[in-house]
Formats: sequence, C-alpha cells, structure tokens
Amino acid sequence: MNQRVVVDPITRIEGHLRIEAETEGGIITQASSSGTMVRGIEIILRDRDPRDAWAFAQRICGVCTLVHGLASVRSVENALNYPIPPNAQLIRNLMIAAQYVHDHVMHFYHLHALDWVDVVSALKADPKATSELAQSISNYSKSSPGYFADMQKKLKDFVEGGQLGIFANGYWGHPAYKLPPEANLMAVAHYLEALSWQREVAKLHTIFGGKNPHPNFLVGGVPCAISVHPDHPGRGKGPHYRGGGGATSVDLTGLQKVKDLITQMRDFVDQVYVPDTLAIASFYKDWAHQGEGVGNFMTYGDFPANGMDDPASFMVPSGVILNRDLSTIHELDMNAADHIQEYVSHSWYDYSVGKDQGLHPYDGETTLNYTGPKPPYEHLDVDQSYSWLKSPRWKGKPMEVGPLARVLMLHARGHEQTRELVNMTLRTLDLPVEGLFSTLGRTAARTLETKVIVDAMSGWYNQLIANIKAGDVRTFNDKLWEPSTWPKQARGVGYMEAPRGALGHWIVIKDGKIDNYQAVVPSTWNAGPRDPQGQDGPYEAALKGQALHDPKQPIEILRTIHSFDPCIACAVHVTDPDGEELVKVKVL
Amino acid sequence: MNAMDLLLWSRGPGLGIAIGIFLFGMVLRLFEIYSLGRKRDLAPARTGGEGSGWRTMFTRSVPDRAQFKRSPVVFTTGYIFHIGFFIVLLFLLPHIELIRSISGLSWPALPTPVVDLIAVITLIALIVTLIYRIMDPVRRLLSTFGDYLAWTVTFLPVLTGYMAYHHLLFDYTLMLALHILSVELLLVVFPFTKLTHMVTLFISRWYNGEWFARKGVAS
Amino acid sequence: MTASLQKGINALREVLDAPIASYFSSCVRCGMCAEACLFYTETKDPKYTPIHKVEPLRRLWEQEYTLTGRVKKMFGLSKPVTDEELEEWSPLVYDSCSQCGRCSMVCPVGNDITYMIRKMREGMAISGHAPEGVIGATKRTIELGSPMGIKLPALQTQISKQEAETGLTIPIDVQGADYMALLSSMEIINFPEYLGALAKIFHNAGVSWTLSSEAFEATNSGIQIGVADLARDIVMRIVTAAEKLKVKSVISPECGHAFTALRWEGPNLIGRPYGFKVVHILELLDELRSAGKLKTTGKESEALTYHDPCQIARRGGVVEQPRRLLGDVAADFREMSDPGVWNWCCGGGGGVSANDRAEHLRLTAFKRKKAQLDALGVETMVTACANCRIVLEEGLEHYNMNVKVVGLTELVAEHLVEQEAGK
Amino acid sequence: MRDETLLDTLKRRGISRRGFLKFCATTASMLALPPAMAAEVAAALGKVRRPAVIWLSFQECTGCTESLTRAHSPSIESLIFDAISLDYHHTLQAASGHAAEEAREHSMKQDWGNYLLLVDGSIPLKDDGVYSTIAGISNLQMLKDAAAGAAAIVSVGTCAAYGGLPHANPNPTGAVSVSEIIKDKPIINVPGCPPIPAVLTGVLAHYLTFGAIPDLDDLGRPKAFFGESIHDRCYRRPFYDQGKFAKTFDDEGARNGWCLFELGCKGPTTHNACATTKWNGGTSWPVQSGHGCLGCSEPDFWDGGSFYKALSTPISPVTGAAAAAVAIGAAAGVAIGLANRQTKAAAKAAHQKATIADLEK
Amino acid sequence: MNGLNGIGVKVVHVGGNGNAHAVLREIEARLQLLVEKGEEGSIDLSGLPLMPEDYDLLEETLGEGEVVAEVHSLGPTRIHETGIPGVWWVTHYNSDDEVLAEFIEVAWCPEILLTPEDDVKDGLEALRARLFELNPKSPLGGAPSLDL
Repeated sequence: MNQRVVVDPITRIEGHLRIEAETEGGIITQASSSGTMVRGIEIILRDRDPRDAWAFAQRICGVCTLVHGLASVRSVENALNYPIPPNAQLIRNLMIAAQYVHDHVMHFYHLHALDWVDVVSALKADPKATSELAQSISNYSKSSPGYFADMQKKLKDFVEGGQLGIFANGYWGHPAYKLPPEANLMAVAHYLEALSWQREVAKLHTIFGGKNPHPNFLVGGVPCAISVHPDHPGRGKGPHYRGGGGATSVDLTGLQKVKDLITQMRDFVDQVYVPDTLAIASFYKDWAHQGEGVGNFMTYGDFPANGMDDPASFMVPSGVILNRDLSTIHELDMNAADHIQEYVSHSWYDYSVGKDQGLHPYDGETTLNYTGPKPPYEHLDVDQSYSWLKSPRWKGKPMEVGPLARVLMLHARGHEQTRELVNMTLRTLDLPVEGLFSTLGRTAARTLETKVIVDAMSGWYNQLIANIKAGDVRTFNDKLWEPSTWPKQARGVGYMEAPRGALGHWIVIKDGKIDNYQAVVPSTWNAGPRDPQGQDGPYEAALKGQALHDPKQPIEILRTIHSFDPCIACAVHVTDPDGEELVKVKVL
Repeated sequence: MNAMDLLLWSRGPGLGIAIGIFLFGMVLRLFEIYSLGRKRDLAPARTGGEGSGWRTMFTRSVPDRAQFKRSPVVFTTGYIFHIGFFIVLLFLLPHIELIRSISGLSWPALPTPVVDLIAVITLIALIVTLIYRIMDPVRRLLSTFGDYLAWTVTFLPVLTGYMAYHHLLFDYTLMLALHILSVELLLVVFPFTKLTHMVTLFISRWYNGEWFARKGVAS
Repeated sequence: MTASLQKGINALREVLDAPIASYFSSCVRCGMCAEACLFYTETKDPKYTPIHKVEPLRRLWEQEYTLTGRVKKMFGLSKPVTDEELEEWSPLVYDSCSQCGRCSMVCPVGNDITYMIRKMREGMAISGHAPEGVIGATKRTIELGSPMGIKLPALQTQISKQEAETGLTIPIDVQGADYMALLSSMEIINFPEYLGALAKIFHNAGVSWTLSSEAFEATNSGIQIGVADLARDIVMRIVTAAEKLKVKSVISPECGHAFTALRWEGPNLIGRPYGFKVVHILELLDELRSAGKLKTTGKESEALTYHDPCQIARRGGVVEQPRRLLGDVAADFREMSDPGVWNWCCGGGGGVSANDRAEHLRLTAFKRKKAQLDALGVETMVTACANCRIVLEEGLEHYNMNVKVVGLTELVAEHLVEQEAGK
Repeated sequence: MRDETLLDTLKRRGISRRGFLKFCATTASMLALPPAMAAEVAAALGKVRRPAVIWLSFQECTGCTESLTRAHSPSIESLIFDAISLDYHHTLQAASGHAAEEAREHSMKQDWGNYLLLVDGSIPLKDDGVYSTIAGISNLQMLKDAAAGAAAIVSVGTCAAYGGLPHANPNPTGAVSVSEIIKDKPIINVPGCPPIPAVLTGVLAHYLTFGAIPDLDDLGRPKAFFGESIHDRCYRRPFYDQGKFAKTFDDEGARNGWCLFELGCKGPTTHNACATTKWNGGTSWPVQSGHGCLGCSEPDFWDGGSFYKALSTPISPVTGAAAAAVAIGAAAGVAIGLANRQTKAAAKAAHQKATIADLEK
Repeated sequence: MNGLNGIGVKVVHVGGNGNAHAVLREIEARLQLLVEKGEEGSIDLSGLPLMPEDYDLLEETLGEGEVVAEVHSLGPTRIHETGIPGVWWVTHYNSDDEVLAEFIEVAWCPEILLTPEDDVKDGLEALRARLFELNPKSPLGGAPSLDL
C-alpha cells in the first residue's frame, strides 16, 4: 500500500519543520523536508551597522544561542581583516565549547531521549537494581537505591496525579522501546539531573556574555573587560562577602566560577552522558544500520589556537568527505564561487537568475515568494517548491554536517583522542566502523565529540589565566572599531562549527552598512529540500528506505530526524499518493 | 503610539525633519539677508573696518561697565541663561555623544550633578527673564508673540531634560522623547523667530563694528 | 494708499539693505537700547526705546523681504504700514532721536539702530511725516542756501567785523588755497568769533586757506530730515565750490552733523569720492599742534570740561584731538562722566533743535547733561559744535545753571602766541 | 491532582510548614511585595490549584523556552511538577504531530475558559500568514482558537509582546504581536530577548497566588519587574553621575566597571529587572559583564539605531537630510533673493527725485 | 598554571549608593516599634539595590550577636542575631546554596525559628506513637489524644 506520510509538528526541536514522505509497504521511498516558518532576518539585516549584525543573527536560534552571533562577528572581522586579542579568542573558544557541552547534553536528555526511553516503564523499575546498573557503568555519586526510589516516587506521584503535562500522549509502551525498566528509570532520573545541571553550566556564558540564552558578543573581541590587575593584592572579607561585587563579572570570583563550571561539565559528561549513551546504545544496536543519509560529510573547522586566519591551528579541521571515503579528504574554499552554492528550485524564494541556478552566498538573494497552498492545508506539493529552507550544495553535492561529520573528519585526519574514543565505542557496542554512518552513529558521535571538547576546555582556561598572570588582560581591539576606518567596500565570511554542524555567514559591507547578508546554517545543509538535480537533502536521504513498524506511531522517523538535532520548525503528516489524507500520525 | 515609539520617532525621522527645517530655514534667512545687498562706502575710512568687524563680534559680548549698572538684571540673567544653556548643551555627556555622532568632534564632559545644578540655575534665570519681560514696561512693550514663543522653546528643552534626568512627571523614556521633541521644536522654530540671533548677531556685530571702525571708533 | 505714502514706502523699500535685515533678524527685544537713550532714561517712557522707533520699518522689511512675511501678507496676517501709523511714529523718529548713536554702541547683538532711524527718516520725510520745524529748515537750506536763511551779504558783514577785530585778512574765493573753510549758519549768526579764531590760528600757523562765496554753509538739513536727494544737492554745492577753487582740503566747522554729512555721507550721496580731503577743524588743529605750528601760551585757570558732540566723537572718530588741545590751554580740565564715545547727547542733535514741537522733550532730556555737570562743578563747558552750543546754552538757561559754554577753536585762538600781525 | 492545592502538593512532597513559610517569604520577595504580604501569599497559595498551561510557539527562536529552562527559583522542574500543568509545549513535550495537537485540543476542551495561554514568537499576517504554519494551520488561526478559551494570555518575549525581530524594519512577513490580534483577553507582556526566567516564573507565581494578573504598565508589562529602568538600578549608575565612562570595551574605564553609556548602553530607556534579578541565578547580567544594554524588553528596540551608539544620538544619519535641507534652503534662498532684488529694483525704478514740495503732505 | 592564586587581584568597587543608611534608619524605626508596642516587622533586602560597600556598612554597623541558627527546609536558611539584640539577619538559600531572599527581621525571635503549632500537635502524636511502640502498656500508650 502506498501512503504519503506527513509529519507536522515535530516537537522537541527548535523551530518549525515539516516532512512529507512517500511510503510503499511501510518503507519510505521518498521524504520531503520543509521548513514552514520564515522571518526574513537576512532582509531585515540589510542597511544596518555590521557591528550590530551579530545580535540580529544570533536570534536565528535561541538553542544554539551562541553560534550565529559568533559567526556574524567573524564574518565582519573577516571582511575588515580585523584581528582580535588572544584572550578574546580563548574566551570565545571557551564559550563555544560550553555551548557544545550544554547543547549536546540537553539534546540527548531533553530532546532525543524520549525517542528511546519509556517514561512509564520506569515506574516498574526496582530502585535497588537501578542503583546497581548505574554503579556498574559509572561512579556518578547520585546512584543510591534511595535516590532512585525518591525519583521513582516523584514520577509516580506525578503520573498518578493524572495530569501528565509535557509527558501527555507519549507513545509509552511502543514495541520499539527496548530498554529495561531500570535503564528507563536511570534515564528519567538523569533527565531531571541534566535539567538542573544545564542550568548551572549555562553560567559560563553569563560570566563572559552577561546572559544565557543570547549572550553578548563584540566585533573585534569580546565584551567582557577583565577586572583583575596584576599589581594589586586581593580583597574580600567576612562570611557575608559575596564576591562578584567587582567592576565586571570577569573578576577573580568569576574566573574561579568558570573553572568550577568546567569541572562540573567534565564530570557530568564523563560520569553521566558518556556512560548513558553507551548503555542506551547497547540496547539499540540495530539502529547502527539505519538512517545514514547522503554519505557526504563536510566541516568548516573551528576552535582556532592562532585566530581564524590560521586554519592549521584549528582543533576541528575542515574538509569534505565524499561517499564515505575516509581516506580522501577534499579541501573546500568558502570564497570560491563554485564550491558553496544555494539552490531554491524547491524553495519559496525567487532568484533573479532563475530558480534553477545556484548562487554563492556573496551573491545570494532573499526574495520571498510563497507558492505553496493556502493555510489551512493538508499537504504540500513536493514536486514544486515546498520549504522556506534553501538547498545548499558543495560543488553541487548535498552534504551532511554536524557531529558525525566532525568525528569522521577528526578520525580521518588522525586526531588521536577521537580515534581512541571511536574505537572504544565500536568495541563496546561491538560494531564495525560502518556503524558510524547511521542514526545511532550520529547520536554517539555527538557524545564523543562532547567528550573531546570538554576535555579541551581546561587548556584554553589555563592559557587565559596564564595570559592574565603575565599581565595581558586585553579582550578587545579598538583599531578598526570606527566605521570611518573601514574600506568603502568589503566582504567576508564568518564560519564556525556549530553544535549542529558547519555554519557560515557571508557579509557584503558597503559604505559602512550591510549590503548583503546570507547565513547558510547547518540545518539548511541537513534539512534543506531537493536541488534542481533532484538530489535529496540529508534528512530526506536518511529517511529513505526506513521501515515503519506502525505508520500511526512512526517513532522511527523521529529517531532519525532527532539524531540530526534539528534546529528549525517542521511538520509531518501522512497522506495518500493522491494527496488525500489517510491518517494523522502521532509521533513521540 | 507608546513612549518608545515616540522616542524612536524623535531620534529618527523627527530629528531629520527638525534638522532639515532648521538648516533650510537658516540658509533661507541668510539668503534673505544678503540678497538685499549693501552699497560700497565711498567715504575714505580712517582705518580698515574688517578687523574691527571681526573684533566686535566678540567684544560686544562684554557690556560697558556703566551700561551694565543701568540694566543689571537683563545683563546678569542674560549671561546666566546663555552660558548655562551652552554649558548644559555642550558639556553633558549625552549631548557630547550627539555632537560626536554627527560631527566626529568630542571633548570631556562635566560631571552630571554639576550640569544638573547649572540646568537649575539656567531655568531660574530664564524664569526671571520671563518675569522681567512681563513686568518691565520696556520689555513688555517690545514683546511679541514670537518673543514668548522663543522663550518657551528655549525653556522647554532645559526643563524636560532636567525632568527626564530626575524622572519627574513621566517615566524616563517618555520624558526623554519629550526632551528630544522639545529640542526639535526649538530647531523648527529657530529660523523663524528671534532665535536666529544666535547666527545673525555675528553678521550684525560685524556690520556694526566695521561701520564704527571706518570712522575710527572701536564699538 | 495715498501717493505720498506710496512714495514713502517705496523709499523704505529702497533703503532696506543687508545690514538692516541682519539687525532685525538679530534683535532679541532685550530692551537694553532703552537704557542707552537719554530720551528714555530721562522720561522712563518705554515708547522711546530706540528699537521701538523703527517698528514700522521692521514690519515693512518682514512683509517685503522675508518668506514668512510674504506668506503672512498673502494670508492677510500682517498689519500694513499706514499713514496714521507713520504719523504716530513721527515724534519717535524725529523728536526723540538725536541720531546720537549711543544705542548702537550698547546693543548686545550689534544692531546699529541709529543707522536704521536715519534710513527710516527717508520714508517718513517723503511721505510727509517730518516735523514742521525740520521741514522749514530744509526748505530754507534748499531755497536760501542755509537753514537759518543767511546769505552772502550777512557773511560779508561778519567777515569785515572779524577782520577789524583781528587785524587779519580773511581770504575769500582764493584759487588754489590749501584749505577751504566752511561755517555753520549758527556760527555766522551767533558765534562769529569762530571766524576770527580761524584767521588768527591759520595766520600764526602759516596755513593757506580761503572761504568760498558760493559755498560757505556747512550744515545739511537734508541729512537731518532724511531726504537723500536734497542732501545730495546741498553737499554738491560744497563739492562744486571746492573743486572750482581747487583746494586740497575742506575744513568742516564746529558742527556735528555737518561733519557727518560732508565727511561720511557726502561721497555716498553724490556717488563718487571727492577730489579733496575733508577734515574737521579739531583734526586740523591737532595736526598743526603736533607739527609744532600751533603754539599756545597761558592756560585757563578756571575748572572746565569738554562736551563731546556725538557726530564728532562717537560717529566721527574725533575723540583724542580735543583733549590734547585742551591740555595745552586748560589748567583744570575735568572729564565728564561717560566721556568720549560714551558721551550723552545735548538733546538737540539730528534735527531735534530745529524741531519746535520737541522743545519740551529736549529740555527734559537735558536733565542728563545737567546731572553730569552738577556732579562736576565746573564753570565752563567747552565743546566743538555750534548746535550743541546753542542747545546747551538754552538748557543751562532753562535750568538756571551758571555755566559758560565756549567753542574749542576760539579757546585755542585766545591762547595763541602772538606773532607779527598783518602778513 | 488537578484539584489538589499547592499546599497539598508541597506537603505530599514532604515539605514542612517552615518550608512553606520560607517558600512564601521568598515568593513575596520575588514578587517585590512587602514582607508583611508573605502571610497573604501563604493563605492564597494554600488554596490555589495547578492551572493548565498551553504554550504556543510562532515566529520564534526558542530562546524564550531556553530561558525558561534556566529558571532557578522556582526551577522549571518544580514549575512543571508542582505549580502548573504544562499541557502543550513544542520544545519540551514528548508527543509530536497529531498527538501533540490532540493534547492541546484536549487540554483546551477540559479547561475551556480557565487555562493560561503562553505565546512566544510573533505572528505573520502578510499573505494570509503563509510565513509560519504549524500542522498546516496559520499562526493567526491557531492563536485565535487557543485564545478564545484562555483565562489570560502571557506574551513571552519581545516577539510575542511587541513583534520583536520579525517585526523589525522592513518587517518582511508582516509580523505582529499577540496584543495586535487578541483584544478581548487580559494579556500580560513579559518582554525580553529572551525574558528573564525569574520574571516569567514570577508572573506565573503571581497568577497562581492571586488568581489575577499583576499590575501592568502602559506597555502591558508587570510593574513589579518592569517598573524601573535598568539605568536606575544599575550598579554602575554612580559612575554615570560622576561622569566616568568607558570609552572603549577594553580601556581602564571598562575594566573598572565605569558607565557604558557612551558605548551605546540603552539602560536609561529600558525597563527590566536585569540589574536586580540578574541572569542565570544571579551570576551576572549584560552590563556587569561589560556590554551595554541592548534594550531588548522595549518595543521596536531592533530599530532603535546601532547598539553601539549612545542613546542621545540620531538613529539614522542626519547628513542626508541636512544636505538636502541646505540644498532646498539655498534654492529657496536664491528664489527669494531674486524676488527681493526685483522688489528693490522696482522701488529704485519708481523713485522720483524728491523736492521740497514732497516734504509737505 | 591553572590556579587563580597567582593572580594579583584588584577588586574595584563602585562605592555604596547610600541605601544602607536608609535600611539602618528603617531598622531603627522598627526597633522602636518593637520596644514600645511589641510590633514585629521585617525588611526585604533584595528590594533595594545594595552595593558591596552598603553590605559592609550594614554588617559593620549591626555587628555580630550571640545567636546563630540554621533551618533545613527547601535548602538551608541561615539566621544570626546581629550585635543589636532583636535585629536578625535571615538569609534563605535554595538547595544549590544560592541566595533566594534576604531579610532583616526585627523581632523577639524570627518567625521561621518558632515551631508551628500544628507541628507541635503532630509531634506530640508522633512521640506518643513512638512511646507506644516502646511500651504499649504505658498509661499513655495506645490512646494518643490531643485532648491532653
């Protein structure tokens, strides 16, 4: 039986995304990914002060709340050839890293876990056995039987209260849930632990950026003057001394807090996140063969040691892997007109050169032209335009970006810790290396890179402290601050590895104002629609061939889609090939 | 329209319109004045008048002592409100920032409480000026609607600025918007009232100084 | 609108120029000019505030020469200038303004109000709003040659008398003399000693000079009433005579407005520079003095002071010369308060003395001079303007003050070192 | 559980009366109520029931939700478990697709007239709202449907409260705030980009405690949190008064915590609780870290000129207007100058030489 | 290298804002009320922005008293009597030891330290229950009653 499956809304993501999929005999033959919300930020950015752009761009996303702000700042700095002080670079690295750790853990527990963890099943767990399970995989301190009993009671009270709130209507009891009750209880406990933990570690952004979400950034450095002075003795008194009453939040207390937060992050990753990933994955090894996607992977690289002009100093290298071939890494050029291009053949945009041509972001255009059905509608015409996302391509090829691409790139480039972690994981799960190209591999890669990044944080922190001790407290370079010092025309690209993948902002500056601004975001690479050649985007490709156990409970779709950690608003419905809706599918 | 909209309007289109009208008006006024021309003086001068013209532009700011004694109130309040107005205008940091953003020039600011005190003194001087204008027979006779309008539009920016700083009457946002609007009103009214004296007095003093100097008198 | 008003307004349109436009644009109605005007200070009547006296002119300027005024006029929002108004303003423009120029010195924005009143009189006179007395004087000047109606025979009589008194020849119509002297009719009638004094001084100093039978009268009522066309005719008589005699310089006599008319306005009235220089007699005396050609002996012992005629000091630039001359001849010179360019007018300049209707006001204004003199306690007041002299004497008499008024030239002449006579 | 009072819930969770007293005292403090009101808070909280809450996300970036997860007191988990019943929330809820929509519809039906509706994101009105749809339904339609049964609406974040970023010039999608659409329900605006979580939880606590919306200012914001400007409560305010200003982001002034006015701080015209509540459990806040306030809790703050230009400067350059004005002024000046010259020339032409006869009227 | 101890630190304070004086005045007024009329009251310190200098001044002026107490419920609450008897410093923390609220209480004894009457009643029952467990035959055992 042929069915068209449409899912709308997909929850536990950022934004609004919709997927329509053809199925044949319960197997997806073609999926179409559609972003259903647009704000026109690129249009809004025109004619504004490039120094302000980060704040606008940052609001592209409140989850990966840092990345667009930083990419924007880097694009302006690249355009103006604007160097920043080493301390600013270190603080940015720390902030990016903190974003990764925070975001990946939250994704795992709060956005992704409920695809694998049956909350209701946890009620049946034996707290003592749960404690034993927990202690067998980690030395995390909160693992006593009493702790799990309390947690279970809390859950029980909640469920018995009859009002399930955010847990309402979950497909609890679906056969695809494979975890034993004890593992479910442990995961639910860690769901709550992670909520409280993330609240804490977000404070690293607050110290340097003033708040989280949406910490502040600055073209030319970071907006957090360091208020310690090498020549003066410390001060502080009494039991009521609160600290932090200094001139800025980056004072002695603040820096000590940063150090504590790094420890807190590392402890949680080591003792909870990594063990939980491995423990849960061991029950879902079949997912190491599903949801692969396009098989092409791309990274831009990030975490510079010597500034953005020295890609060789990046901790995460850049490159392109084609057709799973880890032995050949292709170099990419962000400025080359034929490398990165965006297509709109299936998007609700117009190009002045015609809808079938690709445009490099410098020449990119944002002209809204909705041609879809008038709401309320049941389905989209996926042969025509069907998304507010464009289709970015590298040399005409679709690319998957994100944790898996990075881990593969680190692995292929010989990053030792990554290799160890990957090997350990494959060994533990008893999987071949091909198991990485999958939904499970994608989720595991996210965990592994979190470990790599959290381990690197101390190094940047120590370097920052060493600089301060040596008397270097510079955080901002004011040389090119005034627009009067700028060339009449300039253009640049700011790129970074966002938690969800390669992110680039291209800016064209004219007379001190933004002439054109184009952001090509990770979820556009992954969730974008088909291109003029009919090549699927990664989401679409990853869903192709997926078997649905029960089209009414397509948990499989959510697992694969969530493994990408979508950062857009989407929706999926199920309709028949003629467009007539058969059934609306409930998705967990 | 809420207070923030009003503020944004006043800082945006409002300011553009006001500065536009101001400059339009002032350029027009200068054309009006100079288009009337002036005949060349054929009488041989004792001394060249130009230098004295320039000098009088400044010396006329200082009154003759005897003259000062005759109208101490006018002189004193006049001095205070003019100097006070310009200190507040030129030495309050936000104003310096405004000037910097338009012209690129800047200089150190005075501490805000000092400017605040000067604003109060300026307001008092302006009020005394108004009372004197109403009470004194000469000023009452001379005064036109334009004089009271000019007084009002001069008084309002200082008053609203003071009120905004002290959060009087309305919340700061609205008060700041009103302050900026009052300045814009000043700019709009400026070219069409006696406020033009701020510019034309230099022309007048030059003519006067030059005329007297040709006759050998330092005016 | 009557034809005369039409003419008047037309005249005002003609005289409105950039300085006046600037002055009106600058006026802040501060009223400080009132305190500079003795007609206000002695009456405390606000209508005598100088800038108020040109209000019709201001309105006309606004209506004719500004965009806002034109717009207002188009919508009928402005009051037109009428005969009634000008009539009302006549006493303000003529009776209460001696053109002394003091207000022009104090105006903080630099307005030359005196200049504006002078220009305003052009419109007032031509539209028939000048006072009878001034009209009469002007008529006499034009028709008879002098405001007091003096003709050549009268002068000749005085010349003979002075020749007899001094034993010196008073040259007349001498071609190629260095200096041509002028007189004011006041001098001819009331102070003929001035002529004798000149003869003595020039004789002693060896200056070649002459009078002209065609143009001996220096005063110019055209300037006072404010009709440029008439003033030009009057000036032209002197220019013609001087150029005919080919003199190098013309000496303006002890008369304030005559100096202004000849020295400062004349070339502008006739539209070309003169072929000769114009000097005031005090300037010449001071020149001779510094050249060592003016030797005096003995000094007046009684206390005396000097009254600066407005047109000679403030509006003429002759301030230091009289003081140097007095230094040679006076032992007890006392400076009045507000001396030099800050002097107070006698109250009769600018045609006020010829204006019968203004007599009461003029005498009221004289209180200022009275107060100055009272404070000084001198017996003699020296001055260098025949008109001032007359006005001062009338004022002194009116207030029963025992102060003598003398002309500076005569005083100098009295102290000349005598040389052999009858050269 | 829906009928259980908050006191019951807390008791069941083993919280003592002292604990409840403490809870009430801290709640009163958070709501900026006088300490004596703690007893009233206690009495009220002893009776309230958990209200159903439906959270709709429209043109948003999820920053508001992320912010809520950073709430410290009460934390999001205690909020979800103890205080409210969060029945629909895209980012947090387990269910997707139709199941999610069904949960929303069920909750709306069951609590019709009583639930709290929370909205983040603006609503695009242009072109029939095609710029943002959920389940094929335009945001406008979904908002209207959900608002009809709400007891009150909380507009979370500046986008929902005032239109926010999508509303910024040139507003390509015709985005508007909730209050532009819904006119017949009490609306509490909790602006901020994102809003301070404590403010949002405080508003919910107030609603829970008193069953009514708090006192609002003329922009619909709770006065307790938005009553004062950032500037007035700023720890750097003394430097403003002393005239000590950071000139760049990294000079001695910046390191000594001087006032950021010159660097574009919008604190004086921004009403929010950042300076007192601070961010992320009192860790810091933008000005304390060293960046000026962006003014994010005010309407149209995106169009308020550069974030780095002082509040007293023009939003847009005035040079263009100035040049145009000078040019027009000069043109008009030339015109009136010519007219003036013509008038004068005419007067001169009309001049008839004056004679004595003219003097007599 | 990663230690902070090596960094010499200048803590720059921005100076008090005078609010400490206002608080001290209010304490004085409340203390007078307590003495004269027995009225108790408290001041919410988070309602006023206090700079570190203001805290210093408050602490220095009030001094340290004799009583220190800690309540553990929903996180700790720390209480100490200041050097001015009758003036108590009450700080509520959450379980992460972050300050939730801070009060100056002017009272004979801070309210949170007093045992709630209901708790005493519950306590009496609980004690009787325990006694009964120890010795079911005691005259009080088995028949716990609040009537006593």
